Amino acid sequence: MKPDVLKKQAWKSQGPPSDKTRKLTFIQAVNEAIRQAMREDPTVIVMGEDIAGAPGREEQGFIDAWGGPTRLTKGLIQEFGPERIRDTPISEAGFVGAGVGAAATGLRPLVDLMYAGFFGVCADQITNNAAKMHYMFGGKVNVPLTIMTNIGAGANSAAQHSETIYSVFAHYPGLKCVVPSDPYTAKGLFISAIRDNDPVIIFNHKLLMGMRAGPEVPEEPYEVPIGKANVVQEGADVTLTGVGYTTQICIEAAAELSQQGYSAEVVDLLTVSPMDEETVLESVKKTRRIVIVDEDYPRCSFASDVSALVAEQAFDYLDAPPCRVTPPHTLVPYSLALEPLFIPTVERVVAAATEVLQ
Amino acid sequence: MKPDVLKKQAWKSQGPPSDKTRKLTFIQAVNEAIRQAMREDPTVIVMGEDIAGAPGREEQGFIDAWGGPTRLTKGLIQEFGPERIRDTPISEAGFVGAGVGAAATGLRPLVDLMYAGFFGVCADQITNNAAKMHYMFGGKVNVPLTIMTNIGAGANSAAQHSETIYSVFAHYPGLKCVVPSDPYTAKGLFISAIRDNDPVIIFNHKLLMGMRAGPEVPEEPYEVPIGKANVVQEGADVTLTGVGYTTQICIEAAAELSQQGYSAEVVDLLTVSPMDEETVLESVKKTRRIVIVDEDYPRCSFASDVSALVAEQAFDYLDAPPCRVTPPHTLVPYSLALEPLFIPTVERVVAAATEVLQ
Amino acid sequence: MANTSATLDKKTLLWMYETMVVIRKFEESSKREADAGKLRGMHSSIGQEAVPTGISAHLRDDDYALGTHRSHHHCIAKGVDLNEMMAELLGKATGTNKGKGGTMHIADINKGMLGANGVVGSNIPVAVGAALSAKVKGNDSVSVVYFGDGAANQGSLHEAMNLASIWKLPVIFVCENNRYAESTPFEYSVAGESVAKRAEGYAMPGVEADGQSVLEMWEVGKEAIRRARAGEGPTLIEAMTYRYHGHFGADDPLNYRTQEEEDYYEARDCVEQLKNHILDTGKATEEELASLDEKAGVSVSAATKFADESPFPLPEELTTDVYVNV
Amino acid sequence: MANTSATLDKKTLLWMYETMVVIRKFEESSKREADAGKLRGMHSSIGQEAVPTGISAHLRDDDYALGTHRSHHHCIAKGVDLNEMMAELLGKATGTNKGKGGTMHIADINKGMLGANGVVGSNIPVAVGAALSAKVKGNDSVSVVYFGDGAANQGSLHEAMNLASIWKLPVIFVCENNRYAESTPFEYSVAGESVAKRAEGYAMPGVEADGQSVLEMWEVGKEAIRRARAGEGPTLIEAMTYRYHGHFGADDPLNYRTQEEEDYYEARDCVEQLKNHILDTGKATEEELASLDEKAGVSVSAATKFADESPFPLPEELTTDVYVNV
Ligand SMILES: Cc1ncc(C[n+]2csc(CCOP(=O)(O)OP(=O)(O)O)c2C)c(N)n1
Ligand SMILES: Cc1ncc(C[n+]2csc(CCOP(=O)(O)OP(=O)(O)O)c2C)c(N)n1
Ligand SMILES: [Mg+2]
Ligand SMILES: [Mg+2]
Repeated sequence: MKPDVLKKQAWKSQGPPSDKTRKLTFIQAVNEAIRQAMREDPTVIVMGEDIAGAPGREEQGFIDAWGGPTRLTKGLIQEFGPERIRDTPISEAGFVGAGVGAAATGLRPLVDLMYAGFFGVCADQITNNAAKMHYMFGGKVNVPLTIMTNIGAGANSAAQHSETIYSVFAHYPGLKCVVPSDPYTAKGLFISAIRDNDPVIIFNHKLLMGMRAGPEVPEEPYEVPIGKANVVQEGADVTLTGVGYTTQICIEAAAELSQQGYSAEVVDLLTVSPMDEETVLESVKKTRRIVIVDEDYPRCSFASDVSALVAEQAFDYLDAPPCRVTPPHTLVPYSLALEPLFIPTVERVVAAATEVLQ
Repeated sequence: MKPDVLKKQAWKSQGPPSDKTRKLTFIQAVNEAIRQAMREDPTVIVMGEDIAGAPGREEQGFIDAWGGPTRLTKGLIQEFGPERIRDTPISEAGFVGAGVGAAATGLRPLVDLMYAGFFGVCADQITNNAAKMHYMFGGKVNVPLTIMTNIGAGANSAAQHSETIYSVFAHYPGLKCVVPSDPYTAKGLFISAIRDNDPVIIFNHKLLMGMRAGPEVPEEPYEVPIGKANVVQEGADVTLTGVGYTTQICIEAAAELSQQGYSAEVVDLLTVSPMDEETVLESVKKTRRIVIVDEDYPRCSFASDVSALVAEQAFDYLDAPPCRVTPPHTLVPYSLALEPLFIPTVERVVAAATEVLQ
Repeated sequence: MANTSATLDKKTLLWMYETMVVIRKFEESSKREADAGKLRGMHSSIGQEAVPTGISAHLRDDDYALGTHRSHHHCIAKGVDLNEMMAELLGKATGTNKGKGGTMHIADINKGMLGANGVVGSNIPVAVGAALSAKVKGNDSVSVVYFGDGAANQGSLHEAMNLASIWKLPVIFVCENNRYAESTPFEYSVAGESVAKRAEGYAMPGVEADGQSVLEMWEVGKEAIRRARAGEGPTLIEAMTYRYHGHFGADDPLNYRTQEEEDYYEARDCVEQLKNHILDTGKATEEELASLDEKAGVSVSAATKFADESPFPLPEELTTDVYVNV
Repeated sequence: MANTSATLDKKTLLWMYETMVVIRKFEESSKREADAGKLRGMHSSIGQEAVPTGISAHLRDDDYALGTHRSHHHCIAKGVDLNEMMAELLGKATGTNKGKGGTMHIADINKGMLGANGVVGSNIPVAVGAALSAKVKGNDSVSVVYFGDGAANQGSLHEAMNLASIWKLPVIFVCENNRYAESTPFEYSVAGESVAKRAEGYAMPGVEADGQSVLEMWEVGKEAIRRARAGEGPTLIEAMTYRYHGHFGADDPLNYRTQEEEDYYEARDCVEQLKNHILDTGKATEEELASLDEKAGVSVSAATKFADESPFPLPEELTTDVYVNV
């Protein structure tokens, strides 16, 4: 999976496509992305539980009661109506499967899977149909399906509602997986994903939802390319890689490290599959050290992939073994006293970096 | 996940527990394991589609029509009856879930999931209930559930019926995953799994089913410990790790390498989760080179884990970067002309070993 | 539905009254704790007290109950200790689950509470397994699984009903139809607008019951559990009920339902109804009931105090209980 | 079921006859190829020809059909090219799927064949999505999904029926009840022993039909497809049929069913029945039918020859088509 020439160009260096930029929250940025994608293409529809809310009660004066479990789709039903903003029963296998079928027959469905852990009830549709149809059918059918889902611990929701399991999806050839790290990348990745002709899953971390930081968000639609990592911050001594929320952890850790006199390069991986191997390898060949920060479970994970990639393809450049900062091989605990110990923290990243820098 | 003292003892060195050993096929060995486990413990039951066959037709003279899709359970219903050998409808979420509930309330169910890819329709029961109940319930409920399932390409069954996706299961804390490589390990791992108090998934490779090779199989019940790899063959120049079917590939590759004058150590990993890190590290610290052979998809995989482990914890011992021999990031093709290109072969392993040996 | 309340003895009536009052007070207290920031993600069961209470009146400790994300009432009705429950909500080491599960996962195997479950529909097959255990072991325990009207559209229900029916397992499927799944009205999401009616396709009785009447719940529960214990197979009960609060703390239900509708259901409040029935039939006096109210208040306060004062789990608990044996 | 065969024109009757004969000969040929080791894992549809034939008589290329592991008959009835189908079975580059999918995954979007599918029950929600496409785009295409009696116990069917019903989607759910799922008899696995009856719980018509009578399949198909095109919503059809062979090549069905039962169904063979009907009603002569038999034989032989002589895919095809764009 070599990134092609196009992907080699750092997309950030092209600059924002407009001067009309605003500080939006992550939610606002996503909402705008979906709205614009729906305006530009009438085949885009959205499905999910409570993505509008109070379905069927327009006559009683109720509409858009929820606007999505995390309000990502708020206000869309007023513009696009219930045919395109479609509330579903709690039948994920049913409506994700319907998303696959709709995608294979000319629509571009965006389907909301409330939490990534609910993958369990619709895994067949994602892994056996969405991921495989294009290949099994000899390339003759496309499945331009986008799934958006919530990930992450930090809200005391316990083991079933706090998973960050993009590694599972990335395991399957045929799926693309992207993880926005701020409002800017969220808008761009949503637009790229919806326009993409392959099934793409977008993983939104709970803790980023209210976030307003990062680059300002241009008004018009723009793409953040799928398959391309972003060097958020250049550095010379050590590479810190983050995904989604952990990119923010890495940025903070880099600031602390700089106070200790170390120059850390922060790579925001952004796409879990296909992985941008080149950007990671280039960075680590320069810094000769890497700390991989990820909130997903450690076994058979994206973090393992990055570590293995660097070990295998930049072996001679490394001054220290690759180092992963992930949760331990455990589930997400409920207690306020335990949950913070699960999530990678700035302190743990700084400590790991300091160690590889010895 | 450090292997404890017990696991450190190489179980093979204890020798077979009996002189009464036979050349059994993989199927026979598994069948015997299940039979013995059921004899020794009346709470062991088996559930699955067609595990006996012709259910409800005893009166018409039909019984045990199939004995399991791969005949692993043939003849058991005659001894244990339909209460304990329970044919199911095609409702994997239903009967795997029932397995979880039965396990949590005092039975030791062995549930057959015909192919690992059917995980899709019952993933919720495995990942959200089986894997999590013990933890979420504060350690107060055990789930001694065993799932057996088929993996592997090589039978022209195309993308949905040929997957080797143990990496997905190993990703989830709370699950144990074992992969027998021959009749001897099959019998021992089945007995260990059924007796184990955690949920264990046993992955049986299609191509091993008729196999009669490997150590002879003792008559009485014995355990192959979960969490322990086995050094099948000692060597000095390079470590080859295999899992299940690829262990056989490694053994053959080692023979070829020896003809070329290289001494390869073959490690049969046997347990995918929890991984026996120690045995791998010991071996690689000795040979200073490793080729990791695995048929699962390469991304976020067990092979990545082994590579990352070695890179991170044996960095200073390595004379060459770790090397993985896996399928490319693609699905399993149907055509007789393509499928053999998917599976790791002896030639590819020998080539990889030769390269790291340069 | 024949009203057999006349046949109900005082003890049962008062147990049901007290149980419902305890549930309500527990939920009021847990809401206060949530509002104070001590827990998050709580789904209040206020309004639905009668459903598990009427059913649980027939259950023993060696019967199983399985719940949902909204399960405090199921747990209390099944006899789970209030102190341990409240401690669990606050993530304390003394909680039912040692603080690891929280509000959506309360379990107490000794009381037969096999766990609440945060994945909608997920527990339904698990309940079939508990019933299978009873059958294989040859005892007469039964398994009750609660789920919402929203959960009725999960495939797991249908697989489970089919399995339980062909194997004649002692399962009671109890749908708490509170008319909403989050903001999604029942009449939108459930084709045919009846969960009970679906039972017929699986050759099992499907009974619709007034979930605001604990007497009616007691009645339908009695027959379903009798059937199950007698080896006659499963029953599906659709209990028509209502949640008074939003789906979770921050949800304002008036965004999707009317004040009139809320008033209608509150006017038929299950606790009030039972109170009136007891007083009308002279089974107990105002004072007796008031003393039960007070007793309930005392136990809930004590539970809250116990929870507040309990220690948090130690850091090493993060990685214990992942496996029984490593 | 009113027998309207009298109203059926000769053209339709002969198309159905020819289609069924082609299916049978195709399956005989593919079995020979399988016996010769050129393909594995084939599930023969012999005996079930009438089901998709009667339905497909009402379908257009822009209608969708979705199948199962046993789907050669669905594909042929939907008009998929025989040459490309047989080439696909042999894993050739000229196959419908370029040799990548094989017997369980034949698809041809131009003919509306949206794919066979090897996971039992998996295609049912996908069919709902195809119907949703039609609805959103505002055309009158319909979506037909075939599945077995065994698949009826997958939760996906129930989720899909509910969705299709509440959204009034143009889906026709066709259960091919051939009485067995592998070796598991229908009467063991399906509680209530009727798939059609389950439709009622989802507020849609559930029709049981004689799947050995193509005339009856034509009849029930006509009404279901009319309903769907008219926006009146989905229908569930349970077609009672029989597979003559084992579940797959190596399976001996006499391990789980009687010779009498086989004889009973073979005596009611769908091809023979239609033949007799055509001759009895004088819609065509023996000679006309014989010439269709021969024509079918010729096309199947040609397809087999085409497949045999076609090249295998090139090695690089292993990794193409994983993504549309990388
Ligand atoms: C599989 C799954 N999908 C979605 C959710 C999110 N969710 C939690 S509760 C809920 C509504 C459940 O409605 P219902 O079953 O009627 O129960 P109620 O909340 O009314 O008690 C939803 C959609 C979930 N927890 N699990
Ligand atoms: C989810 C799933 N479970 C099990 C299987 C294995 N399997 C393949 S066909 C089959 C029987 C299907 O029976 P039915 O639906 O009646 O179709 P039929 O074979 O009779 O046409 C089974 C169990 C599968 N392919 N997918
Ligand atoms: Mg509800
Ligand atoms: Mg069948």
